[in-house]
Amino acid sequence: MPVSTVFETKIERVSILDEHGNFDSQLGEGLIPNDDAVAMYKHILVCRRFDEIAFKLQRSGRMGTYPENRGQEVPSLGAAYVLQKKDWMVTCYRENAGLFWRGLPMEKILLHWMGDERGNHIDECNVTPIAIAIGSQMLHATGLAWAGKYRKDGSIACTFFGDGATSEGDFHEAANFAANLDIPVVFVCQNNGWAISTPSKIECSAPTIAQRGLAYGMDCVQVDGNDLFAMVKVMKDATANARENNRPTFIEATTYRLGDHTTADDARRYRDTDELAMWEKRDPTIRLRNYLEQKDLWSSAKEEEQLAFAADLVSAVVANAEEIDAPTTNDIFDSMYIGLSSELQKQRQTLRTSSIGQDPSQIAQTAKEGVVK
Amino acid sequence: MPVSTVFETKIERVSILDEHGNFDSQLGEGLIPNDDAVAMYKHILVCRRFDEIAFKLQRSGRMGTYPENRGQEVPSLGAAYVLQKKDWMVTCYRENAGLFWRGLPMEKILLHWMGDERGNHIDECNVTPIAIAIGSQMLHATGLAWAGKYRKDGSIACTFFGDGATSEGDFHEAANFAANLDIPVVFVCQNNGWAISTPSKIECSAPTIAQRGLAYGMDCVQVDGNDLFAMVKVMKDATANARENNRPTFIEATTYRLGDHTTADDARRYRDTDELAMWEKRDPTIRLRNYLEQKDLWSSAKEEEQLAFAADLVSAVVANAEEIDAPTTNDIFDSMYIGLSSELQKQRQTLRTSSIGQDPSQIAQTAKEGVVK
Amino acid sequence: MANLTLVQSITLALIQEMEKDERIILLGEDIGLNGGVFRATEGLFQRFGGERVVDAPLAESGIMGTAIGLAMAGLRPIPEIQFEGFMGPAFDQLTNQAARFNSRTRGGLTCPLTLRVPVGGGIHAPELHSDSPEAIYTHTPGLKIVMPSSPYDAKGLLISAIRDPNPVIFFEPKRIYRAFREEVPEDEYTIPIGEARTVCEGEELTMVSWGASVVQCANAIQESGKNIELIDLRTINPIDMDTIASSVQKTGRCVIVHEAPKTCGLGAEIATGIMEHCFLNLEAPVQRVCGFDTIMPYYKLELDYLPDVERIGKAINETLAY
Amino acid sequence: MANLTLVQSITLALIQEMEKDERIILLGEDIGLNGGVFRATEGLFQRFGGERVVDAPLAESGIMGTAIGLAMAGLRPIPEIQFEGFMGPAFDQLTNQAARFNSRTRGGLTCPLTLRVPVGGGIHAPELHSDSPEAIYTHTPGLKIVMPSSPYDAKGLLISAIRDPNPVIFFEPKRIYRAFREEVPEDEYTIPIGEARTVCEGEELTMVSWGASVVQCANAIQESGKNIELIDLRTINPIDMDTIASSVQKTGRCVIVHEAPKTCGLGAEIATGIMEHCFLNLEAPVQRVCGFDTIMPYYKLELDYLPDVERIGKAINETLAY
Ligand SMILES: Cc1ncc(C[n+]2csc(CCOP(=O)(O)OP(=O)(O)O)c2C)c(N)n1
Ligand SMILES: Cc1ncc(C[n+]2csc(CCOP(=O)(O)OP(=O)(O)O)c2C)c(N)n1
Ligand SMILES: [Mg+2]
Ligand SMILES: [Mg+2]
Repeated sequence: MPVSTVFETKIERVSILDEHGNFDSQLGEGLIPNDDAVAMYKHILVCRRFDEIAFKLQRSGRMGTYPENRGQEVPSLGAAYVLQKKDWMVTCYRENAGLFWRGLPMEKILLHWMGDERGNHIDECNVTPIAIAIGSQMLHATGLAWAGKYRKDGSIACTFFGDGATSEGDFHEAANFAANLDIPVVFVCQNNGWAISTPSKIECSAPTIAQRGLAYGMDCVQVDGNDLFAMVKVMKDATANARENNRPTFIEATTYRLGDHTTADDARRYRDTDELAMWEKRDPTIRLRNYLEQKDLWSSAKEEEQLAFAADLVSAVVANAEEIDAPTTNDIFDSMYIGLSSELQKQRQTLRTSSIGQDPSQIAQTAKEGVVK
Repeated sequence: MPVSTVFETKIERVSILDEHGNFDSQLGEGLIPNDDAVAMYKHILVCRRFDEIAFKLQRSGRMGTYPENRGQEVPSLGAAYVLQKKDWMVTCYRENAGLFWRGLPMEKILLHWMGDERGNHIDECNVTPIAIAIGSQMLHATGLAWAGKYRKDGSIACTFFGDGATSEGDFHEAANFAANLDIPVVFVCQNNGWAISTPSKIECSAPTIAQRGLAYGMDCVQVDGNDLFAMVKVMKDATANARENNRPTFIEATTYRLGDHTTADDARRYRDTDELAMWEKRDPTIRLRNYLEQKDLWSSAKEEEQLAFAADLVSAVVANAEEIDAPTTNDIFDSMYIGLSSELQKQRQTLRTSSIGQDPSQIAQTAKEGVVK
Repeated sequence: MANLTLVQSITLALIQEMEKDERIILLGEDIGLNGGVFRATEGLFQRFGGERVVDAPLAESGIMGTAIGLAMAGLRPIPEIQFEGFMGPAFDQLTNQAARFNSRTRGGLTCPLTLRVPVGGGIHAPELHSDSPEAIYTHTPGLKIVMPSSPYDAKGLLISAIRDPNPVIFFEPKRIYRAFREEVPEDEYTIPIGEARTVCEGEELTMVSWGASVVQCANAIQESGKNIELIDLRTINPIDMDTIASSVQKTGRCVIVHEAPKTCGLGAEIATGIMEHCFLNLEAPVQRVCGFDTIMPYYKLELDYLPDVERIGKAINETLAY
Repeated sequence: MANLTLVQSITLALIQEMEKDERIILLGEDIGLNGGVFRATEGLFQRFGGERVVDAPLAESGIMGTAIGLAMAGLRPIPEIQFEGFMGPAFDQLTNQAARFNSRTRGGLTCPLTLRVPVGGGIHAPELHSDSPEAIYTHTPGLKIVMPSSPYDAKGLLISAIRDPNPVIFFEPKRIYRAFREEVPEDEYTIPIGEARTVCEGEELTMVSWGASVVQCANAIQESGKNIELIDLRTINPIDMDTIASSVQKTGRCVIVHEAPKTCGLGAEIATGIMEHCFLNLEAPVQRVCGFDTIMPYYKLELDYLPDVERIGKAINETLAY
């Protein structure tokens, strides 16, 4: 046989609750108990409020650059809902919804964007801090999951990244290590169509980003990333695959950022308003609210109540973040190493790097006082 | 539709002249004119001799580390046969057969492994020097091909690398740039089963390495890398795809290194003798010689004649390489920059980096002679 | 003449060189329609088209490595890395490939490219947006490194960098991208790579700095009221030791100011160079006012980290009193 | 006690620590069945199994980045990079991630890992197998760096590095992997990170070096017949300036010897440190005998590049005569 087929595959897209309100009961029934669906909807409203206020804090000069999460709440929330406490969640910067669900105090995220490392000191749950260097965090997830496998403690890791991040070599290495060494990681790509101003076709011109995973012989799937049910479904499959078989899965969650890239960006420079309008209709909150209302689980009254609750909650969070004592210059030094070198102790004490300050005994002496070599 | 198929594909393997002597005339007939087939067979015999002698040069202390090419001649040779003069060939270190076919003087390769940069100064043809840093060269190929596209001069690039190299992030970035920016490169992975002692399953656990290319939406194909006809066939398709459509192709050529990784390696530490024995039967020279003999294009007499020719040729090459004047210390400096800084000129002149040598006017003065500040 | 900011002056230099030389091609993240996150390539996509102003995938090694290929093929690529903190993924291609091609091929293949990178702190940016890695690349033979501190120098140095046949890193001190304006000639001019600029002359002490810190130094000198000679390095590799040494031979004292951490920073090299060239002239140890040996902190504390007028002033006083 | 080479001493330290501490896991290219290309992990795969001695894919960033994850999870990974020339692809994970985690999380997440890397020239190896990048990582706050020059120190320093709660680079001078043997105690012992070793005492001049160059220095001192104090840094970051300064305060003269290029090398930092601490004691400028500001040449010329007894001898004489 001169030409034979050595590999054959297809990639599926999972959608359960679509933007037109269609709900696939075969896949979706019983997937998320009603109470949980309500709780998650309420959570998204809180996250929206947080996002809005964070944006305003930046605009009014009370915070630095901030990346709006609006529109992309579902992938990280659906994942966090499925993950267990012992698992690691290794995120980028558009996963507030999942992180808050997991128990990360909301003020930590504000502190981070207020330019304060203490926002990254997280004791509450197994999450890594916001990853600014695009592509850097996935390898950490692979390592964290590897440790769980080594220890046989049943923990896995789930990592999030954007479409742009899949262009980085580190993505490739993280996925390749996981696949070849049988490491239980779930890779969730939030394909929001853009990497700052760069359309995702420049990041990945293949028909799907999901097929990135084929390179590693990994299970891969595309999911409607604005569909909470579908997201939960693929996460359940992926985490089972990780926990039972030590196998990674690659999930492409298609979604959209409804805001600018960050507060330093102006998306109107590069993005069609039509495109934005189309995606506004696919907003995950709309379909989820309709679903809940149809099931009589939600109402306008409840909506108002929750919006008020969210406003209060977020105000309190902002107050917490703003009331924290300013960091001190010592903080620059104190966690540089576990155990400071004598040189760093000197720099910390004197806040000096300059030569003469190095040896105080010499400051007194001056050449003019007649130094002889 | 809750679950829909969003991508479907398969990967084919091309084989024309297999190790049992089967020749697929539908694909193979007229692919390589008889004269060319004979010339390439003769060329491989020269390369084999070169390899043998290079190995001995190392063993007798006349050369540094050398990576044997034996067994892997076909992929680079088949590619070089198809490429045009204006194209770039961007290789690693097991592509002597293709490089020599392309016109690279054989002594250049010896000089390189003799620890002499002059072996990398290549005016004869568009090839880059041996790439020691695994994975580093593919991006250069993408850049070189990009330049051809930008200039519209019809040139493309073809780059070679091993199975191990596909684990490096730079491979991913090179392929991704090529696919997304429509750059005419051909990626040829020589999958020889091993990366030093690491089996290719640790480098890529997917069923094929060819499917690496699916991640980029690239055409990809697997080919019997010990089959000159199949290699020429897939290269013709890939170069046409590049030249006509500016599209990259990923070719996995399955082959085997019959020797150790390099002269510094001992493959018996990690490799089954059975495996080696199996691949010795698949040696590309055996099937090619049989093919030519069946067509009455070759004979034992010709074989002997060519072996003698090869021996003489390689002796002359070795003599050339060994007779070259030793490099001078100045060479370290002269091509550091185009235009030497005054500091480097000083270092070149004095062969000193030391402080006092920096300012000769101060050497004379000594503290003992009574220096006053 | 136009009254331009530093970033405008860079845009002007790019436009003028691109109009003259078809071999120039720009590649980087978001440099196209968006004009770059600092707007340094504003309008270039519209003017020169997508073939010459290329939005690259989000992959710094890819940007650097393909630029090497473009350069070896005879083009004059100008890759951009969005922030110096993201040079990490490009490190291998930059230091082990771009910097070495000419040497390892004994002149057979060259890498005439100019890597543009915004550098330094002080703009209230997130993590990894405020570093000063110039010493690392100065320790890498094969690269030239340039960092202007004024709009005028920016244009002249960028043109020199683009025309230089070697790989050049053009660091852009982002803190002063828009801090002030200066008259910048419309006509082309070059500033030679390798020549420092004496910003002001003085007799009592030499101060050496580069990039955004030059502004801090000038302020500190003014406040001190002392007679200080300020040297703006402009080129970081090769260092213009002649200019520095002549000055210190005259003044006998020197303070070096930079943002990067102290240990193994460029300050050490310059101080040692001064010891080598001016040992018998030195009246006081050379002082380094620079970043601490710590990670650049997030922005709440960044001004504690960066050398400021107060710290520089102290160093002036102590060095003069020595 | 056993009479061991440096590389054997490393293997011994790894075995002993792995037996004690289940959290240790080794990862790197060809470190398993093959025992590493220098055989530093010989027999470990057989002894500890494939779960603890892991052949990694050929991807240095992957090795470094997954090691960070392993460390943050509470394990004690010991990644290996096969040659220092291949640290390039790992640079970003090493300097921007491993080095920063403790600081950026204000102690929330730590990176207790030991990165083993063979370093330096002199073994007739191909390109990128002979470099000395220690200054680059010394300029990177957050890392500790160690480089032994003897079998005895190798074991004690490696154990300290493994037990250190910070990320440590353990550079192994490959030129002296098997150059000589030394008695190495079977029992465990540690050598504190941050303490230099005075190899021999002397009054006329201080010589500072590290790694394989220490051997060259010792030979040069013997040949010179002078009364020279030789300090082996052992730890490169943090530098033990106290030991160096005390010595130079006594001798008034200093020669620093290293393989890396001169400009912005560690020699500059040490020379500047000496000027800072011993300005009034210095009788001659500190000299640097080191690599030229060029790429390390291929092996035909490598001995021209590396500091040797002759060049060191010249520096001794000139410094003493000054
Ligand atoms: C290594 C690196 N390169 C560049 C940047 C600058 N940058 C910040 S966000 C971003 C785009 C990220 O796109 P994507 O991964 O799709 O995530 P998204 O912002 O769309 O969620 C870029 C280029 C960075 N932070 N890190
Ligand atoms: C970046 C880098 N890492 C590690 C090495 C050491 N090394 C040299 S060859 C090799 C294996 C290469 O395997 P592969 O790519 O399959 O090519 P092959 O030797 O099998 O032809 C390794 C690990 C290197 N040269 N470069
Ligand atoms: Mg995106
Ligand atoms: Mg291989």
